[in-house]
Amino acid sequence: MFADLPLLSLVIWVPIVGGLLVLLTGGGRSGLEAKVLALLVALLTFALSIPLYTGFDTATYQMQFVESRPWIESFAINYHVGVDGISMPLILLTTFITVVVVIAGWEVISYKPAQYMASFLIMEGLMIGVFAALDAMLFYVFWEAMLIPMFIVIGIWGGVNRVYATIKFFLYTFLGSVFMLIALLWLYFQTGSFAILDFHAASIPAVAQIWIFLAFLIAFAVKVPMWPVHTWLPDAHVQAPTGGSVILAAIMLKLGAYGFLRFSLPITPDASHSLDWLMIVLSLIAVAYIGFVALVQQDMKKLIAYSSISHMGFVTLGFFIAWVIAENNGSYVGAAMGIQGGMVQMISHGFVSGAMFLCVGVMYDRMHSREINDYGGVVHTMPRFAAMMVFFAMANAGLPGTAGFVGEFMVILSAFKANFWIAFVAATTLILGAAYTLWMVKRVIYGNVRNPKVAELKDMNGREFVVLGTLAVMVLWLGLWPAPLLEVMDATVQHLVEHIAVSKVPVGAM
Amino acid sequence: MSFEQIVFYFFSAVLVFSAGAVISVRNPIHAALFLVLAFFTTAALWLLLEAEFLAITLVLVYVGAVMVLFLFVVMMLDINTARLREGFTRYLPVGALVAFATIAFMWWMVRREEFGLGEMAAPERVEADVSNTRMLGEQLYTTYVYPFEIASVILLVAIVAAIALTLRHRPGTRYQKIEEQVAVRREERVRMVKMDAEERK
Amino acid sequence: MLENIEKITLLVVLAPLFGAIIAGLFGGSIGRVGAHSVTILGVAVAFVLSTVVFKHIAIDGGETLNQSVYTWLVSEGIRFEVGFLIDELTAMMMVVVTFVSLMVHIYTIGYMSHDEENWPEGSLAGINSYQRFFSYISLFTFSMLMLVMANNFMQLFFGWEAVGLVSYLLIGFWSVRESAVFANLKAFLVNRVGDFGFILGIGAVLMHFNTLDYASVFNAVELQKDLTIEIWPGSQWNVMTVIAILLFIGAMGKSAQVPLHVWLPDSMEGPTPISALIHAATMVTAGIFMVARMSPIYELSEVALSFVLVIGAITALFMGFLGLVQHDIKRVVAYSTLSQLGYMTVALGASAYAAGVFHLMTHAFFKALLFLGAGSVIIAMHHDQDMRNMGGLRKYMPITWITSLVGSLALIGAPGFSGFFSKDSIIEAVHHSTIPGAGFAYFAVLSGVFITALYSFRMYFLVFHGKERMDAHTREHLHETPWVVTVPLVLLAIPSVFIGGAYVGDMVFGDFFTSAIIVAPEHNVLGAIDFHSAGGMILHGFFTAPFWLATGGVLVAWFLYMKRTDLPAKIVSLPLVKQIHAILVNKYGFDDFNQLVFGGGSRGIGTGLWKIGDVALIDGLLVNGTARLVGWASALVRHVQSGYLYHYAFAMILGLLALFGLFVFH
Amino acid sequence: MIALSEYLSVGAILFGLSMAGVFINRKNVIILLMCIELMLLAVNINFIAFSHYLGDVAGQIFVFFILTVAAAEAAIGLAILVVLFRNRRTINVADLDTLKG
Amino acid sequence: MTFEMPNFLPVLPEMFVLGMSCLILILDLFLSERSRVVTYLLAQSTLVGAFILSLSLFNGGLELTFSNTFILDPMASVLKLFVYGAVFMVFLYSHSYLRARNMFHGEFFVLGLFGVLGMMILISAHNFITIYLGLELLSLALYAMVALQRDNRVASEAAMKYFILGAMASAMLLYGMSMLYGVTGSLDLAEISRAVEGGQINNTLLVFGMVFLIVGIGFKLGAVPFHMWVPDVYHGAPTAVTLYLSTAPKLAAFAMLMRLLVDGLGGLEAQWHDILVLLSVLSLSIGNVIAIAQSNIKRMLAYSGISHAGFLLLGVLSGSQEGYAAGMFYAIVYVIMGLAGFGMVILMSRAGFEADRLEDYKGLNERSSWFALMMLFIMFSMAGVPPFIGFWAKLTVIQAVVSADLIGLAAVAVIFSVIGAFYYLRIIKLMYFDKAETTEKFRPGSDLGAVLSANALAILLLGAYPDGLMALCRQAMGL
Repeated sequence: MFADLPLLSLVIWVPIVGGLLVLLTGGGRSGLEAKVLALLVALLTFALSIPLYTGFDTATYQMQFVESRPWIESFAINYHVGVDGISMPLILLTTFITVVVVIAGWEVISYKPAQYMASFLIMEGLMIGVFAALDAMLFYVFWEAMLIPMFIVIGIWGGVNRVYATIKFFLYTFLGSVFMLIALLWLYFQTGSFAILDFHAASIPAVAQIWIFLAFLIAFAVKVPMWPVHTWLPDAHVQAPTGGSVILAAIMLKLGAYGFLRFSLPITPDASHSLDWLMIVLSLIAVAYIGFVALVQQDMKKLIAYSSISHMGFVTLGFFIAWVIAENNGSYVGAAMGIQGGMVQMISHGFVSGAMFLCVGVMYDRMHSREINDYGGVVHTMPRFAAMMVFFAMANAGLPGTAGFVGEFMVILSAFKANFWIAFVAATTLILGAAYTLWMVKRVIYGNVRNPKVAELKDMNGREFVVLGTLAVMVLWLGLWPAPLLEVMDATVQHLVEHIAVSKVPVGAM
Repeated sequence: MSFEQIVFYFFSAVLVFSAGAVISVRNPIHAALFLVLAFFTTAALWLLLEAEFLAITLVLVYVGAVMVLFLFVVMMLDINTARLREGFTRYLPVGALVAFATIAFMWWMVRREEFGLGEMAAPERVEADVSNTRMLGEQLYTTYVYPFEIASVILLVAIVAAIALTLRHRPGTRYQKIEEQVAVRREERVRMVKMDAEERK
Repeated sequence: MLENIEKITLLVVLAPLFGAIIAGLFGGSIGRVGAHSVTILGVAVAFVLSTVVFKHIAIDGGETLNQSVYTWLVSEGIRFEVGFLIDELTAMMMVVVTFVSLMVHIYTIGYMSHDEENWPEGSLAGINSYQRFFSYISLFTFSMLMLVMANNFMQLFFGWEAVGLVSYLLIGFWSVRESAVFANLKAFLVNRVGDFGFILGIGAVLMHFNTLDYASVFNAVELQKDLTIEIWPGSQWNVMTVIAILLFIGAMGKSAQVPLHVWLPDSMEGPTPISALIHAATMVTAGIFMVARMSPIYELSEVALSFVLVIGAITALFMGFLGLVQHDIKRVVAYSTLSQLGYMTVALGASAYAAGVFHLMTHAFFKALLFLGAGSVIIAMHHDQDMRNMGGLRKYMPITWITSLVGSLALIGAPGFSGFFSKDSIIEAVHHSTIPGAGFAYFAVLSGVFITALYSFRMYFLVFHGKERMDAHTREHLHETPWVVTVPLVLLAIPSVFIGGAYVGDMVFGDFFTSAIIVAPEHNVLGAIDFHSAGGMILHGFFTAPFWLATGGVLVAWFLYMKRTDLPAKIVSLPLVKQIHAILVNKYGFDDFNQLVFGGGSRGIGTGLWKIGDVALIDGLLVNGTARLVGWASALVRHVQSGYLYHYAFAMILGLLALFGLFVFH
Repeated sequence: MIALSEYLSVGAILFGLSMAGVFINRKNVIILLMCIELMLLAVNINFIAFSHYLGDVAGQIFVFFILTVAAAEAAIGLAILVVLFRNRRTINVADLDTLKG
Repeated sequence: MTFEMPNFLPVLPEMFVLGMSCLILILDLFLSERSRVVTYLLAQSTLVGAFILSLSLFNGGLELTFSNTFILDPMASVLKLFVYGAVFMVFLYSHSYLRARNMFHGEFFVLGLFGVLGMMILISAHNFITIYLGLELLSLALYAMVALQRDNRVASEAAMKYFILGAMASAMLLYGMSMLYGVTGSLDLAEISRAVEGGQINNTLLVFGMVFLIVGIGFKLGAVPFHMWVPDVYHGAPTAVTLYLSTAPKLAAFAMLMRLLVDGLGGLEAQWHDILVLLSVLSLSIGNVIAIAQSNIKRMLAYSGISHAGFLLLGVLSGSQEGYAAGMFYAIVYVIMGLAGFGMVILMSRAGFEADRLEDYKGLNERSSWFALMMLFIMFSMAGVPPFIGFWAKLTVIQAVVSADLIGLAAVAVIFSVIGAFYYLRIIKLMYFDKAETTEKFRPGSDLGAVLSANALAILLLGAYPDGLMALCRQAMGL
């Protein structure tokens, strides 16, 4: 039934067009029309994305649901989309989280709700576009265009210091990606095509690979974000409205990591190999350094933002561990586990961090404060909410049985295979992650009610319960039975490992 | 030194001197007059170069029209002799240095071998019956007819622009509008007023 | 033979989980009775079925069951599964866990019946706290069963963390108390330090065996035993040693071995039933169980065994001392738990796994009994836990008194009581052990006997005998606790007395654990002990040092706390003793040290990295610095655009000159 | 005989001087207009000299057009000057600094 | 001497524009103030007519006429078409602005049309003389237009500055032409090109002359360090004139650059390449950096225009047909964006209110979310963010630079475009994130609003399908 539809295109364009329609409604007096329409569009998109999963052939690493037609013939740029085991789960994550975000913003957003909803829908389409694009230029267009709605979202509906945060966000990421553009153009001249798969196949001299890798690195590292280009994230998160933080943490950060998988690793395997020490060191710094920094944050969102950086450190660690494994063991066995672990970590972090931000949002909507010190004893007034919050905190701390555990577990196992000390530093997250998350929980949820405003809090309403409950189910499901997710990506990751194991430096060349 | 050279160096010297004067005298009227001198000397140089038509044109058009216009504007605007501004002397050395460097460089460039007599010998004098004007005219109306037309448009634009910029309709000015006077009707000028007779006091 | 053993084992696990979910999610609608009925039913089912399984496996000699329930995930062909391995060790643990849990469930009905008083006015969290508590302890039962029944490291870790989670939730159950929420955070974090080692250990296992399945790993250990791993350049470590020590670090966290013991005393902030269940009988023994389960690995590394032995010995001895200076009744029991866990660990280190596990079992009963007895006292004392306010409770609460006495006797190892058998076998085993550290360990466990007796009976005398020191109001209301409290006491007292004698022959000296626990011939210390039956042991017991040491301890306690109650204060004020006492009161300074170095240190590092690294350097210097630089340049260069025509012209000429200079001159 | 370079030198000096006049002069704008005329004059000298020595009449043609344009330019320049003066009652170069930054 | 009848056909559009301009000039005399709209309509129909004529002449071939002083090649045709289009838009945008300021006279349109004629001549020039005359025709019209609002103090100051500097620049251009004439012996571009490539001529002298040419070109394009007039003139001129002067003449300037450096001095590419690198880097840096400090939007857009000139030069300096096509594409795109940008300023202004301070845009989203959105398109497009057309312009240019193996230069360019993004973002910040000083809704005239919307939407739609325009530019460069 779905076979004939251009599913991917629909998933990309339905939200964008829907977003424009929402914008055109103007939202009416209360914005209800805009919200209802936005919800319908988001649900439709989610529904459309489900056949991507059900119709997915897990046995092959080849791109599926491929659509290709010429777009800009002058430069051989095509509208070329498709998914494999790496991108498909991320697309589902995006469509799912967007529904959550739309619901989460339902009655919270009273200023220009139509623009708010439209921004998110358009952003959804663009992000899916990034995941689905198989043409480098198409990828880049989606990649950059995505900044616009996010810029707007943070800037309009953000906190007090939103302007600084959003401009910092924009310029940081913009600066990062322009270098990627140069690298893509260079590759275009080497291969005569903008097709990413052609880039994968191209053989590139070692020195050029290094430069390309670095260009990609700047783009993706900013987005992930990796230390030391991470400082936009806490600011952006803190200032963004809840929905913005959720999208930012749940999906936008994944784009950077996805970029490593789609570009850096397969296009420049030799450079990735020779610079893997750098990536590993940066990842470990993210895990440990940022873990410590998260510990002392007084602002809940900032804390979760730092924890996101720390968790994303696992993703990059998992991706770049392969060669150390190969050097120490003589084979790439174990590398796929690292990459898969990183992938799982991406998905799970999408749910968990999104849920954490939503939790903070629930409190913020009532108290208009994110300061940990303003809270304390929330459990006494919002017990149901507290249960949710503790659950997600545990997931954030990587408790087995929740989604947060799976990825970290796999990456640590894989890292051990590479080197004891890498695993050692990575595993400190068990302590640090628990420390900063639970210390916050202790100060916010537990204890006595000190602030009279806390005493007047009302527990979650039905909408909030649905949002968090859905996420809780996902977190639990992914923690208890991640096998389906792994199955989807297995063939692709295996192929990726085989691919990066082979040098792309032309024979006889430097 | 041949006569030609004497003439050349004399007029060149006067030209350079008057150019220097143009940029340095305080009174704009003096400057304009030095400019006139510069035009005259230039015309003389052009005559040496056998460009008779242009030399005459320069005198007629520039000295006769353009410079008069300049003087006219100077007079009309009643501009005081400018005071030397503060900073003029302060920055003068820098300015002079740059000016000197520029001139020196350009001079050095044009005094190269390529422009010497060895590379570019002076052409033979043309016969007296060859008309420079005719030669120019022939070219102007055949090969360069297109630029010629453009030049005319440029002049048109200059006229339009000058008028548009400076022509002012003074609101207080009164004109006699004959057609209105002719077309006037009685009702417009005469108003019949009905009044009760006033009692004589 | 049992037909449906697979389904039964699954049911054992799921029954408590079901109870927990019902009580947890629908606690509000089903009410208190509903909640405790459903959870008790669940645990009771689990207990009954566990005994069935136990009978099948341990008594009827059924096949060891190794079953997979479902595949958690597959990566690179490595299957991570959830599954059960049921052998004698597991079966025993299942019975112990479900039995103690059942007792605690019943006991809780009484203990928590007035829980609403513990919550502040208007706290919504207090409304269904009773139901929630039941949900938690059932959930704990589930988690603990998952832990002990695991057939692979992944699930072991799952259970390991899950019990930690429930422990966290229960320690902080009275979330209004700052000390409770501090204690639960501390417990979780210290446990995480252990887990840190544990997960690395799992990593090491996976690296060298490419599987996490117990059976496959244990089958392969022989082949891998000589492998080495380079931890830092130039130092080769035996893989088995690395794995064993890393895993043991996990055990140190969970089983509260020095220096990761600090959380356990604080965990007494939780309600007493969970102190009994989690922090005495079951969860804290998970580490012991784990090491016993991993005996094939530990046997291959003498280094690791020595390490285990020494850590255990230190814990056994030094934690006992701390019990001497505590005034909080639960804390005394807690330190005794620490000390007993040390004994078990010593047994593991001495390769007397069976003795360790045996002590685990007996300890589960009598320590649960002691805790519940203490809880009973606390109920009677209206939640006053200070022993200085007690005394003479014997006549008010006879059942509690008797059962507590039984528990204390079992604890100090009075011959004939179950604790005697287990503890004596450990002491004997250590005596026979020859690995490095065994001498110290022997000294430690022997001294420990005296200490144990001393603090146990100090507590006993202070609580049940002597002057009644409580205030008048409390005294008026003193009475025996209701049946739901006393019945579990009685039911626990029975095994506390008898279980040791009944099983010591089989479990310690017999071949009960042969399929579950592997002991290398050269480490077979239990085999070296020359008596093999309960009766023989009792007879022998009267002539050994431990007996006399214990008796001495009891007598000293009697003398100090019954006869000359003024003496303790005087002794403490003696010059040297005073300092020692101060050290003991400060718990050797572990807490202060951790607070200062780890707590303060990591906050300091965090603040430093944040303020200097992120805020000052990256943001201040690089990010905003660049922005400022651009802004500054902008403001500066802007002045070139001065508005003066001659400057503009000058700029053009300069540009021209520059082009001359750069391009015409070459 | 006078070498081409002599004429070119005169042109160069004249051009340089008048260029310098534009930025050295801080008096009134009308002198700037005169400097422009001088610059064009210098260019014209160049063209005519080249035309003469190359024996090519095109240079003179160009000069013809330059003269025309220069006249037009002068007209417009003066017109702007008049407008300026009417608006500000000054044509002092140093006073023209409303627009800057 | 025989006079060969030149082929008038390629010059038809020029003749038409000239004729119509003269007609309008005369007709305007007889029109009353109220029927002045006829002038406007005639001017617009002139552009439409010229458009149709040029389009019908656009056949991809190359034609020289009037003794090779005039050339009609695809580049000329395409550029002319866009010049008409741009000026058409300028007139559309300006008429209500002019009306509100009592400037709605024939002169504006006539001078505008003469300017168009100048641009056409410049674009089609194939001889130093025609280049110079075209340039002057354009410049004279522009000088006059800047001063056209006679009672405007700043406008007259701007006009004076523009005039002096412009005249100086054309004098320098002429000096360069004279030197090149002297060493090559011809004024015809093709012959100069032949002479240069013949290699007989001393390189130093050629470069000496060329430097002067580049000063002239740089001035017209507004490239640093010959840019000083740009901010003052853009700022001081009435917005309608700024709109005119910042858009279409850039196309002519691009053509001039191409004619002189590529058609004429193609043999000196190695030399002018280096000079253009310097100019473009300077333009990118100075333009973007100073723009940050501006508080006047016209001035800010002026500096942004300087940086855009730097980008345009990047395309040309890569020295390939692709690069020229990229430069041309960039110029056209810049014109489209500039029209929209200054158009927005016009749209926001009303009688007695110029809307040229940045603060005037505060809270525009609250006052009119539609036009805020349009301005957002424009700003992001100028910043080079996809999916807007400005991105593709930057992309093609950088692509050309990368293809010439000038990766470092590409890196510099993108870094400055990131710095530049800041001030565009600031406008968006003002519109969206700041509170409006007045709550009064912003409702511009529907016709003007429609024009601007169409212009801004074109920026978006061309961004979605840039291929047509790109292909056109490539076709114009013979690709």
